[in-house]
Amino acid sequence: MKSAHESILKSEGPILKIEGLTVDFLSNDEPVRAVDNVSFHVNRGETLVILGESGSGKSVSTSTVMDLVDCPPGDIVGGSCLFEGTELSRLDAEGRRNINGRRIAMIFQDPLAYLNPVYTIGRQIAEVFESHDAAHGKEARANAIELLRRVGIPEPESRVDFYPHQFSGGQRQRVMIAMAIALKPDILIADEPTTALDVSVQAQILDLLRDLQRETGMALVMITHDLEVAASMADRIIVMNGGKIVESGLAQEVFSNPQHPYTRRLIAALPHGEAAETSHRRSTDLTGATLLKVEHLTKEYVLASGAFAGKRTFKAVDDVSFEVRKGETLGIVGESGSGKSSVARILLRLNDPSSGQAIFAGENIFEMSGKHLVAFRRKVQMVFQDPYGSMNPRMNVRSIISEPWAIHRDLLPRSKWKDRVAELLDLVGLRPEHAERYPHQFSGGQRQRIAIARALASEPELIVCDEAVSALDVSIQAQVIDLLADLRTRLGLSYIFITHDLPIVRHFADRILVMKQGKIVEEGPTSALFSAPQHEYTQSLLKAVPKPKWLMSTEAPSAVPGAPRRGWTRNGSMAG
Amino acid sequence: MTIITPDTNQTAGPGTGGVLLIYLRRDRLALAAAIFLALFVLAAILGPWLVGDAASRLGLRQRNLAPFSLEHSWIYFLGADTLGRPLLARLIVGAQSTLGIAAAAVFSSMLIGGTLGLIAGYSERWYSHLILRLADVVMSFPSLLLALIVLYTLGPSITNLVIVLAITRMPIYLRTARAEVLELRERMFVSAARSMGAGPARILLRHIAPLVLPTLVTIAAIDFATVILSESALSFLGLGIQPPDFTWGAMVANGRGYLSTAWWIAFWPGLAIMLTTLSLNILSNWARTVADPQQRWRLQTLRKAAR
Amino acid sequence: MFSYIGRRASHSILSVIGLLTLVFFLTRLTGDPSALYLPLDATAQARAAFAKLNGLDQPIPWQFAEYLKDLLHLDFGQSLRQNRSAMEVALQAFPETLKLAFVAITLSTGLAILVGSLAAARPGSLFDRVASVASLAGASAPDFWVAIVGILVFAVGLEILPTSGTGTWAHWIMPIFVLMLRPFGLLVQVVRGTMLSALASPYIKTARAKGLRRQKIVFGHALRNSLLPVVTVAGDLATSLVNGAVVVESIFGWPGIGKLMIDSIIQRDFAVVQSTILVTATAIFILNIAIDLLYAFIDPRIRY
Amino acid sequence: GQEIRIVLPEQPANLEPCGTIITNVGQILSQNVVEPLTVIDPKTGQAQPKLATEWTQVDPVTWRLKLRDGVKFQDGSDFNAEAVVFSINRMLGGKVTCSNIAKFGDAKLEVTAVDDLTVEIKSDKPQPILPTLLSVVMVVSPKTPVDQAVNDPVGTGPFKLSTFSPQTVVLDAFDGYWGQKPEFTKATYVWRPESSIRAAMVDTGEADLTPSIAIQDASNPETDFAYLNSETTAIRIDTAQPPLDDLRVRKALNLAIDWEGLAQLFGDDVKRASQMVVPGINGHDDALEAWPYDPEEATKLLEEAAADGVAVDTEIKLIGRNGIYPNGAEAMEAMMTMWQAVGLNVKLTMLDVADWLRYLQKPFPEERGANLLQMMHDNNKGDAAFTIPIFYRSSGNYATLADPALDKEIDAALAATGEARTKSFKALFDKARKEVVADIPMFHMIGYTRVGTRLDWKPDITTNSEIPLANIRLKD
Ligand SMILES: Nc1ncnc2c1ncn2[C@@H]1O[C@H](COP(=O)(O)OP(=O)(O)OP(=O)(O)O)[C@@H](O)[C@H]1O
Ligand SMILES: Nc1ncnc2c1ncn2[C@@H]1O[C@H](COP(=O)(O)OP(=O)(O)OP(=O)(O)O)[C@@H](O)[C@H]1O
Ligand SMILES: [Mg+2]
Ligand SMILES: [Mg+2]
Repeated sequence: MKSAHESILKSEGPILKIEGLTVDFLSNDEPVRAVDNVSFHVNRGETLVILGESGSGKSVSTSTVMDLVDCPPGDIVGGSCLFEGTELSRLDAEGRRNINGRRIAMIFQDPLAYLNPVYTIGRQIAEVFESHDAAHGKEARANAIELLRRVGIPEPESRVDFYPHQFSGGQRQRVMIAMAIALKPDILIADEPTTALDVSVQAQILDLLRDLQRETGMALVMITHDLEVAASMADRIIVMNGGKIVESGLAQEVFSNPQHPYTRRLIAALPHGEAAETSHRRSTDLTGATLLKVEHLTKEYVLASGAFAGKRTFKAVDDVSFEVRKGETLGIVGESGSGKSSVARILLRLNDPSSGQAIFAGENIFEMSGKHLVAFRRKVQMVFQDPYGSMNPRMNVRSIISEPWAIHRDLLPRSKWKDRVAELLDLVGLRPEHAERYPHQFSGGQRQRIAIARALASEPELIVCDEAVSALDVSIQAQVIDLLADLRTRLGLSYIFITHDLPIVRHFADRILVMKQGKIVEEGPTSALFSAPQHEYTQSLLKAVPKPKWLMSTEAPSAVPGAPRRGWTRNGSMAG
Repeated sequence: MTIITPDTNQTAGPGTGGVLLIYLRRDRLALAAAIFLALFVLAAILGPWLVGDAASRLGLRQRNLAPFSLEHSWIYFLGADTLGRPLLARLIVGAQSTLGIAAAAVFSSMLIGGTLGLIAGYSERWYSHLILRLADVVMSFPSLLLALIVLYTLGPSITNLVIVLAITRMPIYLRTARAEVLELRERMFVSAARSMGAGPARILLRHIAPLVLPTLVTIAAIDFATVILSESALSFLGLGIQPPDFTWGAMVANGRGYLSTAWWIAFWPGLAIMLTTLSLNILSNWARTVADPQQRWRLQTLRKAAR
Repeated sequence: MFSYIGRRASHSILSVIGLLTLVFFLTRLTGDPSALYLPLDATAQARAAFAKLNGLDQPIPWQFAEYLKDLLHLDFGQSLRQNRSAMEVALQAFPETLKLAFVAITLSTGLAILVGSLAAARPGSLFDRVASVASLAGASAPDFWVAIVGILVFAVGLEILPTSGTGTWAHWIMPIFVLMLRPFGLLVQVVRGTMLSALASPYIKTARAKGLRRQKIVFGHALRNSLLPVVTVAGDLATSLVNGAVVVESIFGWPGIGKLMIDSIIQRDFAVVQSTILVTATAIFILNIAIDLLYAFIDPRIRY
Repeated sequence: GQEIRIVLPEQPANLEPCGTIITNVGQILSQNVVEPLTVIDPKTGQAQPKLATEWTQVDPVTWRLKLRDGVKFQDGSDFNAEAVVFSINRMLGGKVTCSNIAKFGDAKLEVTAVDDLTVEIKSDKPQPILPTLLSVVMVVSPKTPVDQAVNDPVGTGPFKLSTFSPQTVVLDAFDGYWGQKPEFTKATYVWRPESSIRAAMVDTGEADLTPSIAIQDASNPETDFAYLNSETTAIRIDTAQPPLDDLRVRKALNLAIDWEGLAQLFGDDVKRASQMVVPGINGHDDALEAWPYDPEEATKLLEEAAADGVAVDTEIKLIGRNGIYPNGAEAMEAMMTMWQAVGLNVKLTMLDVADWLRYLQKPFPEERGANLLQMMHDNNKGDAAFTIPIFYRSSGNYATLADPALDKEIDAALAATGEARTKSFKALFDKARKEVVADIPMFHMIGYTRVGTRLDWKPDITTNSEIPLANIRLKD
C-alpha cells in the first residue's frame, strides 16, 4: 500500500536509527530508569508511531534524540542515535544546532510550558527561520503568519503578535506544531501533537503532516495514546511499556493482531462506539437537584497587544447558559479556542466574567467573598489543562496533593495525610514513592494524574476537568474514568468534563454541550446528541473520524465519510 | 508499574540536618564559607573571653605597628592601630557588634521589605499603592538625614542605629519582591492554589515567597557589607556605635587616613568584612541550589547504574 | 497605559509634596543652623540677628507657609551657605551626578548581565567561581579603600591616570570603576541566580530543539525571563547613585549632588536640602515609573 | 605667565569677603583678592600697615587711620576713605551675614571719612587693640551690594576673581595692583577632603601646594613643612556639674593623661599647652608650666574627693566632635581610656558639629550632666582678648564658670593697654591653670603643608587663614 516514492526513499536505509538506548535519572537514591534498551528506526517518508503507557519513556527517549535530556541529572547509560549514519552524540554544539530545528524538529507535549511566556508567538516562530538563516525580518514574519494560517489559527495576521498566555490550549499546541514544521524538517518528532485539538482541527493538522510527508519525504515519529490517530498515521508502530519496547511491527499487524498483553489490553480498553451506549459510565440517576446554574455568561478579553495600541476586545465566551445537576457529568466539547477553558476559569473565579451570573447552591459565585468563597472553593475543584504549570515547582507531590488539607484544616488531620496521599496516588495509578518527587520529574500523563489526585483530595462536590485525561493512554484513562464514575455514584459528585475526546464524553457524560466560537451551539443528553446531532458543527465533529492508514489509498484525502470501520473505531453510531 | 528501576524505599536515611551537611560537603567552596562564618560567629561569642581587654589596651608608643612582626606578643601579629592596640584582638572583639548590628539590620530590612513587597505585588488594593509610594519616599530620603533626625529625636542607641539602617535598606527588598510577585502571581500554580481556596497569606507564603526568597537572600548577603560600612559612616554623626565599643566598619573608617602609610589598619577589618560577605554569598548560592528541586542534584552523590 | 502613567504621576506628585513637608518639619528638629554659620565666638546678638535675617526666628509652621508661598512662585529659597538660590545650586550639581550614575549603572548592568549569564550557563565551572568571587570581593570592599588605593597606584605610582578632578575622559575611569564595583557585584549575583532558574525552564528546551545559538538561548530566552529582578535591583542601585555617590564625589572632587546634600545636611542649609531632595526625588520617582513600565514591557503578563 | 594650583581641604561655600576668617574663604580671598586695613605680624602679633598706612589713637574710644594712596579696586573704582566707610558699614549693617564681625564682639563702631585718605573710627567702649581688629576688615569696592552676600568679591588685591564653579575658583592677576606684582598670573583652587589625595596631587604635580595635610601624610621632608598654627586643643570641664565642680576632680583629670604618649598622635613638633593661646599672642605666658602626667597623684586626689563625699564615680560624658582636628577621635578614645584607668567613669560620644555646638555654646542643654567637651581654640589675632573672656568670664559664650571676682579681673585686663595688659593676661592664665582648672589644655597644634618642589615658600602661623600668593616665589 506504500507509494512508490516512499519505497524509493526507504531503500536508502533508515534516516534515524536508535540502538540500545538506555536512560537513567540520577539522584541520591537508586537511579530511575526511564528508558531501557530501546531500539527503533524510522525511514524517510515513513511514520513511526510510538504507543505506550503513560510514563513508559516515550518522551524521554525522543528527547534524547534531540539532546534535550540534561546530563546530569540524566544519564545516558548506553545506546546510539544515528542520523543519516552520523552518531548524534558525537556532534559538537554547532553540528547539533544545525540539525535541531532544521533537520529534526520536535513538538512538545505540554505546549504552555514549552513556549516562552515573554515573547510573541510570531517572534518565536520567526526565530526558527532566523537562527537557521532561512529568512529574516519581514519575510520570517510573513512565513510565521502563513504557518499559523496553515495550522488553523484564526486571524493569523493579528494573532501573530499575541503572547502564549493569550491562546487556548489547542491553539498553543498548534503554535508548537507551526514552529516545528517551519523549516520542513527531515524528521519530525511529535509528542502527543493533537491531544488538545478537537476532531476537526485534528484532522486538519494530521492532513497537514501527511501533506508535508508527501512533499518533502519527512519522517514522522509520533507519540500518541490515541489509537485512532495512531492507526490513521502509522506505517509502523512500536509499543512501549515500563521503558522497554514490548511490541513493534507494521501498523496493521499490530492493530489487528496484537501480541503483547499490554497491547491487547490497550486495544481492548478503547471505548467502543456503539458499545459505549450500553457499557457506558454515565450516571443512572438524572434527577438530582440543580447544583450550578450559569446564566448569560460572557467574557471579553482585553487585547492590548502594543503598549500604545488602542484597546480592543475579544469575545471568548458569548452568552453561555447551562445547568449542572447533582450527581451528573456535563460534557463540554467544542472547537479548539471556543471558550471552554475560559468558562471553567470563570466558574472557578480565576477570571472575572464580563457579564452574567452563576448560581452555585443558591449563591451567586461572582458575588461571593470571605468565608463563602473559601467554602465554595472547597466544594469545587478544577483539573487544569496544563498540569505542569498548575503545580508549584518547589513543592513535591506530597505537598501538592496535601495542599487542600492544609488549606481546609478540618478536612483531614495531619497524621493521616501521608497515608491518604499514598492512597490517592494509588487510585490514579501512581506509586507511593512518587510522593517525594517534584513535578519536573514526571511524564506528562503522570502530572495529569497528580492533578486529578489533588482535585479529589478536598472531597469536592463539583470537579471541573479541563482535558483531564487527554495525556493518558487508554488503559489508564479507563482506570481514571472508572474512578471518577465510581466517586460520582458513591458520593454524588458532579463533573464538568471538558474534552475533545468524543469516545470519552460519550462514555462518561450524561449531557453534552457543544461550543463554537464562544457560543453554545447544541446541548442535549449524550445518546440523543450522538445519535441525532442537530447543529451542523456537531455533525461535522462526529463525522471527522480519522481512519486507518492502511485503508486509505495514498491519493485519497483523509476522513472520507462513510468509509469502512473496524471494531475499534470511534463513532459506531455514525454508520449510514 | 510505571517505574522501571524501583525506587528503594525511604530507608531510615539521615535527617534534614544530616542531608544538609551532606550537601554542604559536596560543595567545597560552600563548606569553606560555612567553616569560615562559624569561626567568625565563634569569635563573636567567645571573643571577649579570648583576648580579654587587649583590644582596648592603649599602646601609644607602638602606634601603627606593622604586621607580621613577632617581636611583640602574638596578638600583635596583624599589627596595631593608631592607638597601638592590637588589630587581631580588635578584629576578634569587634566581630560581635559588627555581626550583631549587620545581621539585625539586614534581617529586619529583608523581612519587612520582603513582606511589604509581597503584599504590594500581590494585592491591587489601595494599600499596595501606599506601600510603593512610601518606598519611593524612603528611597528619596537621604539616609544621613534620616539618621540625624533619629539621632535628634530618639537619641543614639544601637536599636536606633539598626532602625535607621534597616529603613534605608528596605526599599530594595520591597521593590525586588514586588517585581517578582508581579510575574509569579500570573503563573498557573498560583491560580490553582487560589482555586483550591488558599487565602492570600498562604499563596504568598507557601507558593510565592519560596521563589522570591533566593533573590532577596542574594541581595541580603551583599547588603551585609553595605550595612557594616554605612554603620561606620553614621557613627561620625554620633548615631553609630561609640567608643570604646567598635565595629569592623569603624576600624576601616579609622584606618582610612593611613592607607598610604599604614595600610594594615584598614586592610584587616576590610578583609574581614569582605570575607564575611563572600562567605555569606557563597552560602546563599549553595542554599539556592538546595532549595531548588531542579538544581538540587548538583549537590547529591549521583549514583550511576552499573554499565 | 497613559491613564496608568497619569495616575502614577499624580500619586508621585502627592508623594513628593508629602516628602517635602516631611523633610521640612523633620530637618527643623535637627538643631538650629545659626550656630553653624557664625564663628564660634559670635555673640548671642549676632546670632539673633542672623536668625532674624534668615527668617529662622519665626514659628516653624509659619516658615512652612512662607516656603509654600514661595514655591508657588518657583522660589525654592536661598542657600544660607552659598549666597545663591538653593535650586540653582541643586540643579548645577545634579547633572554631574547623573552623568556618573548613568555611565556606572549602564556599564555595570551590561557587564553584570554578561558575566552573570555566562556564569549561570555553566554553574560550578571555573569561570562561575572566579566571576562570583571576584565580583563579590569588589562589591564588599570599602569603596573609599578602593578609591584611595586606586589613586595611589594608578596616579601616584604608575602615573597613568589623574588623581582626581574632572575634565578629560581619563578623569572618568577611576570614579566609574569605583562606582561600578557594588552594582556589578550585586547584579552578577542576581543575574546568575535568576538565570539559573530560567535556564532550567522547559521553554529553554524548545529553544534548543529549534537549534538556536547558545548565545541566543542564554541572552534571548533565559535572560528576558530573568530580567525583572535584575531591572529592579539595577533601578534601586541607580537610585542610590542618583541620591549621590558621596565617597566618589568627595574623593575625586566630582561636584555632584551627593556631597552637596551631605554638606547641606551637616550644615543645616535647609533650603538646599529641600531643593536637592526635590530634584533627586523627582528623578527617583520618574525612574521608578519608568521601571514599572519596563516590567510590562519585559513580561507581557504584567498589566496595569 | 605662570599658573599656581592650590588644593584646599574643603570647598568654600561662598566667596563673601566678610567671611574671610572662615579658613577656606580666607585662604583664597584674603590678601589675594581683598585686602584688609592692617595685617598681623606672625612673629610679634603686632598689627602692620596694609591698606591703612598709619594709625593713631585720638582718645580711648577714637582711632584715626591714614589710608594708602594710589590704590584702585579691580573694578576700576578708587580706594579712598569712602570705600573704607562703605566696607565697615557693610560689615556692621546686619544685612549680610558677616563672620568677620564676630571678632569685634558686641562693639558699636561709628566710621567717618575725615578726608579722602583719612578715616576716623569711634567706638562705644575703649578698643585698645582696634588696629589688630582691623586686620579682619576686608575693604571691598563700593559697588558691592550692601544688603546681599556676594560670590564675586571685588577688592584691591593682586588677583581678581575670574570664575567660581563647584569645581574650582580661578583668580587672574590684576594689572592695576598697587604693590609688588606676584610671579603668577593665574591661580587655580580646587578642593579634596581626603588628605592623602591632596598630598598625592602635589606629588604628581597636579597641584603646587596644599595646606593642612594629616601628619601621617607628611612623610616627605623635602616638600612637607610643619608650622605651629594658631590652634590650641583642649578639653573644657563643665565646672557647674558635679562631680566636676570639685577642684580635685578637675586636677585629677589633668594629671591622669599620659601627655607624652598622647603627643604621639599629633607628631613630634606639637607643643604641650599650659594655656589656651599660642606663643606670640599678647598675654601668652612662656613660664607657665603644663600639667604633668602623674596618675598616682590623680588617684590620690580622687580618693580624697571621694572621701569627702564627692560622687567621683558619676558617669562623665566626654563629648567629642568628629573631624575637629586630625586624629581628634583617636585622642578622645585614648584620653577616655586613660581616665578610666585612674577610676573615672568617662564615656565618649562623638557628635556632628551642630550637635556638638549645643554643648559648646550657651545656652547649654538642660540635662547635660557631667561633661567634658573636646574643643579647639584658634586665636591668630595677636591678643588674648580673643580668648580669655569667652572661656573664663561668666558671660563668656563657652564659659561654665560664674565667678564675679574673676569677671572683674578680666574686665580690668581687657581695658588695660601695653605692659599692664600683657601682665594681667598672664596672671589670668596662671590662675586658670592653677586655681580655676576649668579646662585641660592639650597642645598647641602643628599644621603640615605640602609645597611643590618648584615653589619657594614656607607656611607659617597665618597659613590657616590666608595664603598670600604674592609672597610665593618660584625657585629658579
Ligand atoms: N527528570 C526526571 N527525573 C526522574 N524521573 C523522570 C524525570 N523525567 C522523567 N522521569 C520518569 O521517566 C519516566 C518516563 O517519562 P516519559 O516522560 O518519557 O514518559 P512518557 O512515556 O512520555 O509518558 P506520558 O505519556 O505520560 O507523557 C517516567 O516514569 C517519569 O517519571
Ligand atoms: N488572556 C487572553 N487574552 C486574549 N485572548 C484570550 C486569552 N485567553 C484566551 N483567549 C482567547 O479566547 C478564546 C477561548 O480560549 P479558551 O482557552 O477558553 O479556549 P478552549 O475552548 O479552552 O480551547 P482549547 O480547547 O484549545 O483549550 C481563544 O480564542 C483564545 O485565543
Ligand atoms: Mg510524555
Ligand atoms: Mg482549553
